[in-house]
This record gives sequence, structure tokens and C-alpha cells, in this order.
Amino acid sequence: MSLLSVVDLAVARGGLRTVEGVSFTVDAGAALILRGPNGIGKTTLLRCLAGLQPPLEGRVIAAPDSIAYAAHADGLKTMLSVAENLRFWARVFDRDEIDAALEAMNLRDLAERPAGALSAGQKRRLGLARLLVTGRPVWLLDEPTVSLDADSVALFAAVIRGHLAAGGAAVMATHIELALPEAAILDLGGYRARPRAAGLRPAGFNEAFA
Amino acid sequence: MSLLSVVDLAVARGGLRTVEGVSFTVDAGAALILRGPNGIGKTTLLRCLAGLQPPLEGRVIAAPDSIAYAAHADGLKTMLSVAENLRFWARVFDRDEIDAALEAMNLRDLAERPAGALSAGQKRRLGLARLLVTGRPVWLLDEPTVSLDADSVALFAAVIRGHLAAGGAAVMATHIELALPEAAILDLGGYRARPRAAGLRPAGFNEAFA
Amino acid sequence: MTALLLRDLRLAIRAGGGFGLGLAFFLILCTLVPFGVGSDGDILGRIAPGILWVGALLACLLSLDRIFALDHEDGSLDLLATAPIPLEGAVAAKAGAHWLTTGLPLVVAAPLFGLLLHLPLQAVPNLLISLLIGTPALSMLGAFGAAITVGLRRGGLLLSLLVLPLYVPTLIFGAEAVRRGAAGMDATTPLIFQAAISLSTLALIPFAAAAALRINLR
Amino acid sequence: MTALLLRDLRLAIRAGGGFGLGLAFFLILCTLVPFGVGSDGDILGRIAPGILWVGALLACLLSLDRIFALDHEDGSLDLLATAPIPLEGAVAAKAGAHWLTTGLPLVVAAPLFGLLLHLPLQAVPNLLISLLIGTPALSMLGAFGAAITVGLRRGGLLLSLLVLPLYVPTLIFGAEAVRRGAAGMDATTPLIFQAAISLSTLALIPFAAAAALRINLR
Amino acid sequence: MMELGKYTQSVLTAYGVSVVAIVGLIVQSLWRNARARAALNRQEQSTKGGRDAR
Amino acid sequence: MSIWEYANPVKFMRLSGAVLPWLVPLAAICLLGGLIWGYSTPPDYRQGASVKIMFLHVPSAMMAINIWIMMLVASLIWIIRRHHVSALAAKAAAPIGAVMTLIALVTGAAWGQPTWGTWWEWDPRLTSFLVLFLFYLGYIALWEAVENPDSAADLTGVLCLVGSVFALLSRYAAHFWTQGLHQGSSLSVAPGERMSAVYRYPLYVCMIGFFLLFLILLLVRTRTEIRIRRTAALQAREARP
Ligand code: HEM
Ligand SMILES: Nc1ncnc2c1ncn2[C@@H]1O[C@H](COP(=O)(O)OP(=O)(O)OP(=O)(O)O)[C@@H](O)[C@H]1O
Ligand SMILES: Nc1ncnc2c1ncn2[C@@H]1O[C@H](COP(=O)(O)OP(=O)(O)OP(=O)(O)O)[C@@H](O)[C@H]1O
Ligand SMILES: [Mg+2]
Ligand SMILES: [Mg+2]
Repeated sequence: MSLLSVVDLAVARGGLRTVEGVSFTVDAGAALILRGPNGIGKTTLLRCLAGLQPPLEGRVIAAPDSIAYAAHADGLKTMLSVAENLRFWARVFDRDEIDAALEAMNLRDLAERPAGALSAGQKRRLGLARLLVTGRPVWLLDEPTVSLDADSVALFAAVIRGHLAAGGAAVMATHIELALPEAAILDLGGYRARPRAAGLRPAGFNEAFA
Repeated sequence: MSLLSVVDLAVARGGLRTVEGVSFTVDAGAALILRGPNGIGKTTLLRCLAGLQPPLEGRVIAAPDSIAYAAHADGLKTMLSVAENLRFWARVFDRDEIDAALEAMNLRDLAERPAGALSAGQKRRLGLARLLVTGRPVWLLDEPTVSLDADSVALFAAVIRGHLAAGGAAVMATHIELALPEAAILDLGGYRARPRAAGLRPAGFNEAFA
Repeated sequence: MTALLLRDLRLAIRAGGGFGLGLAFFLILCTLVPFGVGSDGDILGRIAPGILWVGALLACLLSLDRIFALDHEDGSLDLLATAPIPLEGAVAAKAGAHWLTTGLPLVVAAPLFGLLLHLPLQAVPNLLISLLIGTPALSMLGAFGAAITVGLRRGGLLLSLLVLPLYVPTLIFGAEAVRRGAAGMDATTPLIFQAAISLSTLALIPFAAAAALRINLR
Repeated sequence: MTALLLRDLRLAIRAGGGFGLGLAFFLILCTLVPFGVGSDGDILGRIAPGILWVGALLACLLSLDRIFALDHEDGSLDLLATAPIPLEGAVAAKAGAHWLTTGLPLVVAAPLFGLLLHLPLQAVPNLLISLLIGTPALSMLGAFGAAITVGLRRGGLLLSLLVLPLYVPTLIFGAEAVRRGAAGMDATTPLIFQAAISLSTLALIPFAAAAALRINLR
Repeated sequence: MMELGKYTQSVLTAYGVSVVAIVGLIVQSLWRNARARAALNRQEQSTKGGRDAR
Repeated sequence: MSIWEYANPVKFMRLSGAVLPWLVPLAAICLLGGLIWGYSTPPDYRQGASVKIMFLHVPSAMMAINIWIMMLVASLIWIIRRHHVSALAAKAAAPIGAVMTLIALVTGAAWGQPTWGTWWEWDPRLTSFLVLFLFYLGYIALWEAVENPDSAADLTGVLCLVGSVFALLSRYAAHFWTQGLHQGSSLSVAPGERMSAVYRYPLYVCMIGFFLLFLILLLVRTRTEIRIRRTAALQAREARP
């Protein structure tokens, strides 16, 4: 069963299309890793999949309310404790179990610390734990392992494996090796957008006037 | 000739000491890589070396005005163009050459773009280019390669090598391989601070009242 | 939505006296004004309705950046926009939290400040009613302004330039109601107008604010 | 330091009419006050000195977060602190840029706003002089407040609580000078006091602000 | 010059300010337009892909 | 050929370039002629020489309102039909509207000086004009502040819609707030009394002159905006890796 499929997608950033003609399908239990040089449009593509920006062309097909997005920024409130941060997101997604998530990302010892007093890698772990409390099947991850040490990367890989085994799916943008040999890899380098053909809808002022 | 030496240093964060007893020396032309799990205190140590926080114990010996620090955040003004950002820092450090820095980090094409319109990796490249315009011999780098693609990491390694060859030095905190085999490695894992012995100066309220 | 409301309230309280700050600002304003205009009780009494209302606007204004800017910076807003809460609901919850921390304490404490400024006693009921009706509209319009300027990092001045003109009708009717109260006149008309403006603001502005947020997150 | 001053000015201008925003805010305030207190020219004329001065404080206040907060968030402040400029010099440069973008335009445009508020013509020279002397102190005190609160993400209210009390002496002498001007009296004494306050503020506060910054960066 | 009597001040203010404002607006518009045109020409010179010259 | 065709930048540049040379002399004749004619009218028996201000005040006041309405229409066209030139036209119109409002305010104030005895009176008509001026300022400031032109167009569009409603509300509120000194609408100096032809015809010419001036400035400024956008677009295309 395919949880997310993308058909001939084109996305734009800053009024210019970045990648186009992207098509893929992610089935339950599968992971896809997006690669490509800096600035090719990985972040833009993920934001489009998450519904934060409309696709310029093509379609994104996913069940409603099936997608959880983890951006560069972790969305933590520095004044709230680790547990409070997680509990808030759990409640937003209509759930109330956070212990499993704390356990999985090895945050139990830090549960009562204010999120502002965490180091870069600890913050990132908390950001990833958030995904576990959403209960959503499709995870979109933008450079998830930034700042993580080797142990935490392994922890993260284990969490991803668990999620896939439970019938979930994941799409990740990353520059480094993730220790997930089972994941498919899509290099966006080949989908770099060409200048807009006449007739096509302009992505914004920059394309309309160029 | 040693550009930076650290003697029996202890640093504290959030009122608790993080690492202690750290000693090392970095000579001209040498690089040191700090390693250690998340939260051990790499960022804290670097901030102390940069003079942003006083050492709790021990000493940092470096010539005045010899240190340039590059933090997690790149200190970019989103409204200014790439060239304007660099030129500002150049002027602050009493220099006015920015072309070499633009060239070295492959930013020439992006020079007129507002920094806010860069992708994560492009921003990071600009942040690293800033080091080149400071003209300072000792570079302190906190996770410099975050978000960089493979090509950019190679570029960065080349820049570091050039800096070392010109008699500079670098101290870097990182979790990933940097393709700098000549660099010495210091694992902070062994310097984790023990509970404060009586008699020692407390790091803050947290230790004074514990 | 309740979760969001509660979180925002908790954050306001953690951040150092959420409820108190607005009041303290108001108190300072009420002390500064006599320094500025002189301490003649008669004049003070006549300008009191205006000062109280303008003070309410400003207290509201100064806390507006809390509504969305912090959430935008730390990335929560992106995540909220992909959460199962409709964005309109999120806007309403956040404006509600803002009102509870700035508007409501003001309404409660307004009679006291009126006393400081020699406001005639018979104007107090009208003051209370008009603030109670009007401040929710202030919070909601403020949320709209905050949604438009989210991501623009240029201080409160632009925000106030956008928001304050929207406050004009509320201010006029509110101050007029208090003034009529002070003069012993009937104030039903301005209060009704004010209620109408507040109700339509509360009903329609969340959609405009959510649209602005979506544009800014794009 | 010149580089820093120029950069801050350029940022203020890029950010959309650095010079204009303060003025626009002032204009709004001068419009809102009559809505609040009524359109009676006589009363307006009597409270005009106070309103103008309180307006100057508020315009200053609303733009304070520009001074350090943005630089702290994007990390520039850390980098500036390790740069060869002494932190005291950086504080002075930033306060200077703030004054040039908020204080100065206000001084220039104040007579016009006086007209709107029916300020008697003979008070205008005193208004100009007192604003010219006083606003630099407002910017510098504001920089101090901004330095203390940098890194606390709780909106402008806390900042205004800290800063407004520091503004009181300047406000009192400034408004008094204008009021004396309006009444045709001699205003040398308040102006001298004000000048003394401003000078000592400019001389000493940069050190306090730099110390506060160092503590916050630690 | 016409005799304006006690209205001299207000009439002259009105005409003076209006003329200054209108001329100022016209000059600013033309100046900005000229600058934009020059910048565009420069840009099109350097881009060898300008499809239509404006 | 429908009006939407002109929302295409190329077509717009061509058409406006062709029309401008004809408009400029026409506007110059109407504006200068009207103002000179108006300035040389004889003093009114009640208002004396101050009627001369009318030839500036009334056209500018009318343009101030009409330009906002035009911006509202342009914003709607942008939001609904996504025609880029339409958004730029709204942006280009705002400073013209602000200046017109300013002229109306200043000339009104100058008119009020002899009539009411003060330069400024908090009359509802004048007050609602001041509020309109504030809305113009906010709109312009928002365009300036947003870097991304696509977001800027959308955000200012939303602001224009909401602002229009509140500008209207403010106008009614201001009328409620105090009784006015300003006379009512219609081309009459006092209610019920038709303005004599001596003043009416030069006034008409001035109105036409102001409208043509607005049209010219609008076209020029829109052309400027298009050029700026095109420059930025070419730069962006070049910089894209
Ligand atoms: C700042 C002050 C003023 C503003 C903003 C203002 C605004 C306006 C506006 C908007 C109109 C056009 C009304 C319409 O045609 O719908 C107008 C017309 C007019 N105003 Fe003023 N006004 C001001 C001061 C004055 C003063 C002091 C006088 C003189 C007594 C005056 C006399 C007139 C006259 C005679 C008309 C033309 C009659 C008409 O078309 O309605 N205005 N004013
Ligand atoms: N706010 C913006 N305005 C204009 N252009 C932008 C903006 N943000 C990004 N871009 C541009 O859009 C393109 C795609 O950016 P995106 O962030 O999607 O790249 P990415 O693949 O995620 O790169 P990275 O690996 O560096 O994170 C880049 O060329 C970038 O310069
Ligand atoms: N603001 C703060 N207040 C209190 N404690 C803090 C604060 N910031 C960090 N800490 C704690 O100080 C310790 C050291 O943090 P530091 O940021 O130096 O770690 P790090 O080695 O850089 O880790 P990482 O690899 O995750 O970046 C951590 O245990 C962290 O939880
Ligand atoms: Mg990215
Ligand atoms: Mg770190």
C-alpha cells in the first residue's frame, strides 16, 4: 500500500522553480532518502509535501492527516521542560502518551530540564522525539541528524526502523550516511528545473518577468 | 610556536561544570578536533576559548586579538547581500578584501543575493567565509560542516588546509569526519567533570547550593 | 486548540508574570501621564477616559509580538500549520491567550486606574463594559497584524503602524461611551456599535489572519 | 564602530523606512489621543506637551528591540563580542544608530505634531530644544534596557517596565520645559537639568550596558 | 501677483505646499524610473538571454 | 481583446509607452491651465480669496479617495486572477494616493485657518482623512518591508481588503464622534446653494488635470516597478546554480 505518492511535481522557492518532474512513491515500511547539492531544493520539496506551500505543478497524493514534518528548527519552547514540550505536541495530535518517545530518544534523564538548557544535540533529540508522539504514518525529515553524535545517530536509526516496521514510512533529506541501508535513495541533482517553458504558469514575479 | 594553549581548564554551563582538567596546545599549522557525545561541553569550551565566558579554573593562553570564533549561528543579516555581510565583518576587523573569501567558499555567484534567500548550506558557506576576512590566526569552529554537501565539505577542508599552511591554527568541534587526517583529535569524554570537590570555587548557584 | 491556549498561557506566565506585565505597563503609563500633563485633577479627570483607552491599546500593542513571532522563529509555527488544528482555530486560540493575559487583567484593574486619574465614579460601569466588549477585538486585530508581519524582523513600529489604524473605530466608540458615562449621559449607542464591531471582528478576522500566516509560511 | 553604525543605519533603512516608521507612529499617536480625550482644542493644547513627550518615549520604546535582540538571535552579537571593537563602543554605535532613526526624525517633525495637538506656538522652540537634548538619553537608556533583556524572549512589555521608570526624570524636565514655554515662562532650569541628565547618561550608561551584555552572552 | 488680502498666508501656503508636493512626486517618479531603466539595461547587457528588450 | 491582456507585462509596457506621450501634454494643459484659471478667479463674496484653495483641495481630496478604491480593485484582481501587473499597479498607486491625501490635508488646513480660525481642527471629515493617510502609510510600509515580492503582493492585498473596511468604519465612527464643521458633499459651497459657474468650470478642469496627473504617474511608476522586477528576475535567474 502506498502512503505517499508524488506525480510529476515541480516546486518553487523565491519565485523560481527549483526541481521539477519529480515522481516517486513511498510504500508502508519504506524509507526514501533525498540527496543533492546545497540549494537544489530539498527543503523546498519537503515543505511542499508537508502542505506548507502549494505545488507549482503535479500532485502530492497522501491520506489527509497522515504526514508529520520535522524541519530544521525543532519548534521547542525554551521555557518549557522537555516533558512539557512533548506533552503539548502529543495533545495537539490528540494523544497523551509521551513516555515511549522519551524512552526511545534517551531523554528520560532530561525530562524535567527546560528545553533552553539543552545542548545542540539534545535539542535535536527532543525534536525527533516529537515525531513519535504525532502518531502519523508518514514522516518528513529535513537533515534529521544534524548535531547528533554517533550514539544518537544509531538511536535515531533504530527509531526509524521501528517506525517502518510498524507500517510507517519516511522521507529524509540529508547529506550524511544514515546507517539505513534498506532506504531507497533519490538524487535530486537530475531534476534541476530548466528555465520555464512558455505557456507554463509562472512560479512568481521572478518567473513572470524573466 | 604555540598559538593557543590551555592549561587545566574547567568550564561551566548553566551553573554546573561540564568538563574539567582539559589541557592542550595548538601550534601554528596544526588543527585540533574536539569530539565527545552530545552535551559533554564542546560548545561551552569553545565559547570559553573565544573569551565569551570566563574559565572556572585553569588558564587560556593566546595572544590578544588572535582568535576568530564561528558559532552554530552564522550571524548573517538576512536583509543584506552576501557581499555586504562579508564587507561589514571585514571592516569590523579592519580589512577590506572580500574577494578572496568569496572565491574560496564558492560564493561569487551568490554575492548579490540577500543572505535571507540562501539555502541552509549556502548560509553556512557564507558563515565560514567570514572567518577568512577576519585575518586572525586561530579559528574556533563549532560544528562547521553542518548542512554542507560533500563538495562544500571538500571546499571547507581545502580552506582549512590553506589556513594552516599560512601559519594559522584551528580548533573544531564536530561529530562527523572532516577529511582532515592531519588533525589531532581530543575526545572530551574523558574529561567529564566530577561533582565539585569541597574547597573549589562553585560554578554558580547550582553548585554553591548542591 | 485548548492545548494551544493552555500552552500559550503557561508560556506567558513562565516568561515572567504574564498577567502582571500588562498591568504594570498600564500602571506606569498612568503615572507618567500626570508627570507629562501636569497634576491638575480637573483636566486629568476629563482626559482620563482617553488615557485609559489609549493605554489599553498600547499595552495590547507592546505584547503583540508574542503572538506569532516567537513561534515563527523557533519553528513551532511551521509545525502547528501541519498539525490537525485548523490554522483559523490556532489564530483564535492565540488571540484568546493574548486577551486573557493582557485584556482581561486590564478590565479587572481599570477602575483602580480610573481612580488614579480622577475619573468620575459614575463613568466606571461604562468603562468596565466598554473595555470588556472592546479588548477582545483589540487582541484579534493585533493577531491579524502580527500574522501579517510575522517573519519580518523589524521591531514593533511597523506592526503598530499597521494595527493602530485598525483600532480607531473601537477606540472612538469606547472612549465616547466612557465620556458619556462621566457626563451622566446615555451610552447605549456607542456600546452597541462597539459590540457590533467586536463581534464581526471576532467572526471574520481569524480567516484573514490565517490567510496571512499561510502566505508567510509559504 | 563606524562600520557598525553604518550597517545598523543601512539595516534600518532596508527594513522599510527606518526614518519614517518612528514618525508614522508618532502621527498615529497624535491622531489617537484626540479620539480618546475628545476634540476640544483647549484641553488638547494643555495636555499637548505631555502627550508629545510621552509619544517620544513610546516611539523610542517600540523600536528598542531592534538594538540588540536581532543581533543576539542571529548570532552576530557573539561574533561582535569577539571582534576588535570594544563592547562599549558597539553599544554606543548601536544607540547612536537608534537615535538617528527614531530620535532625530522626531525632533525635526515635532513642531508639526504640536500643531495637530494645538500646542501654543510660543512653546515650539522649547519643544525642539528639550527633545534635542532629551532623546539621545532615551536611546542610550533604551540600549541599556535592551542589553539587560537581550535573550529573554518575552516581548516588549518587560523591556518597557524596566526602561520607562528610567525615563521619568527626562520626561519630567522635558515636559516641564515645554509647559513653561507654552505659558511664556523661562525654562532654563528644567533644560539645564535635562542636559545634565543626558550628558551623564551618555557618558556612563555604555559601560553598564556593555557589562549587561557580557553577562547575557556568558 | 494678485491681491489676496488677509488670505495671503493661507492661499500661498496651500499653493506652495501643493506645488512642492506634486513636483516632488513627479521628480521622484521620473528619477526612480530612470534608475530602474538604467539598472535593467545594465542587467540585460550582462545577461545574454534577455528575450525581449524593455 | 479583453482588459486582462494588459495585465501581461510586455503588453502593458508597449501600451503605456504608446499612450504616455499623448497624455503628458494633455495633463499639463489641464492641470496648469485649470490651476491658473482657478487662481485668477475673483474673490468670493463670503470666502474672499480663500476660494482659490478649492481648486487644489477638492480635486486632491477626491483623488485621495478614488486612488484607494482603485488600489482595492487592483488588489482584488491580483488576489482573484493573479495578474502580476495589477499588484504592481496597486503598489505604484499608493504613494500617489498618499501625496494626494497630504495635499488635501494641507490645503484643507490652510483653508480652515481663515475660515475656522485655526490651522487644525478635529473635524470628522478632516480626521477621517488623517486616518486614510495612516492607512496609506501602513500599506506603503508593508510593501517596503516584505522582501519576497510574491508574499508582499499577497500580504498587501489582504491588508488593503481589511483596511478598506476599517477605513470606512473609521469614517462613520469619526462622524459619530463629533459634529463636523466641514460642509457636506456635492459641488456647493454651502448646502443647497449651487456654486457659481465662475468657480465650477475651472474646478472641473482641475479635476480632469488631477486625474490625468494621477494616470501618468501611475503608468510611469508601474513601468518602474516592472523594470525593477525584471531586473531582479534576471539577476535571480543568473544566480540560480
Ligand atoms: C485638512 C482639512 C480638510 C480635509 C481633509 C478636507 C477634506 C475634503 C474632502 C474629502 C472633500 C471632497 C468631498 C467630496 O466631494 O466628496 C472636500 C471638499 C471640500 N472642502 Fe474640505 N477638507 C478640509 C478642510 C476644509 C476647509 C477648512 C474648508 C473650508 C471651509 C473646506 C471646504 C471644502 C469645500 C468647499 C469642498 C468642496 C465641496 C464638496 O465637493 O463637497 N475643506 N474636503
Ligand atoms: N527565502 C528565499 N528566497 C529566495 N530564494 C530562496 C529562499 N530560500 C532558499 N532559496 C533558494 O532556493 C533554492 C532551494 O533552497 P532549499 O533550501 O530548498 O535548498 P536545499 O536543497 O534544502 O539546500 P541545503 O542542502 O543547503 O539545505 C536555493 O537555491 C536557495 O538559494
Ligand atoms: N543555557 C543553558 N543552561 C543550562 N545548561 C545548559 C545550557 N546550555 C547547555 N547546557 C548544558 O550544558 C552542557 C554542555 O552543553 P554544550 O552545549 O557545551 O554541549 P556540546 O558538547 O556542545 O553538545 P552538542 O554536541 O549536543 O552540541 C549540556 O549538558 C547542556 O545540557
Ligand atoms: Mg535545506
Ligand atoms: Mg554544541
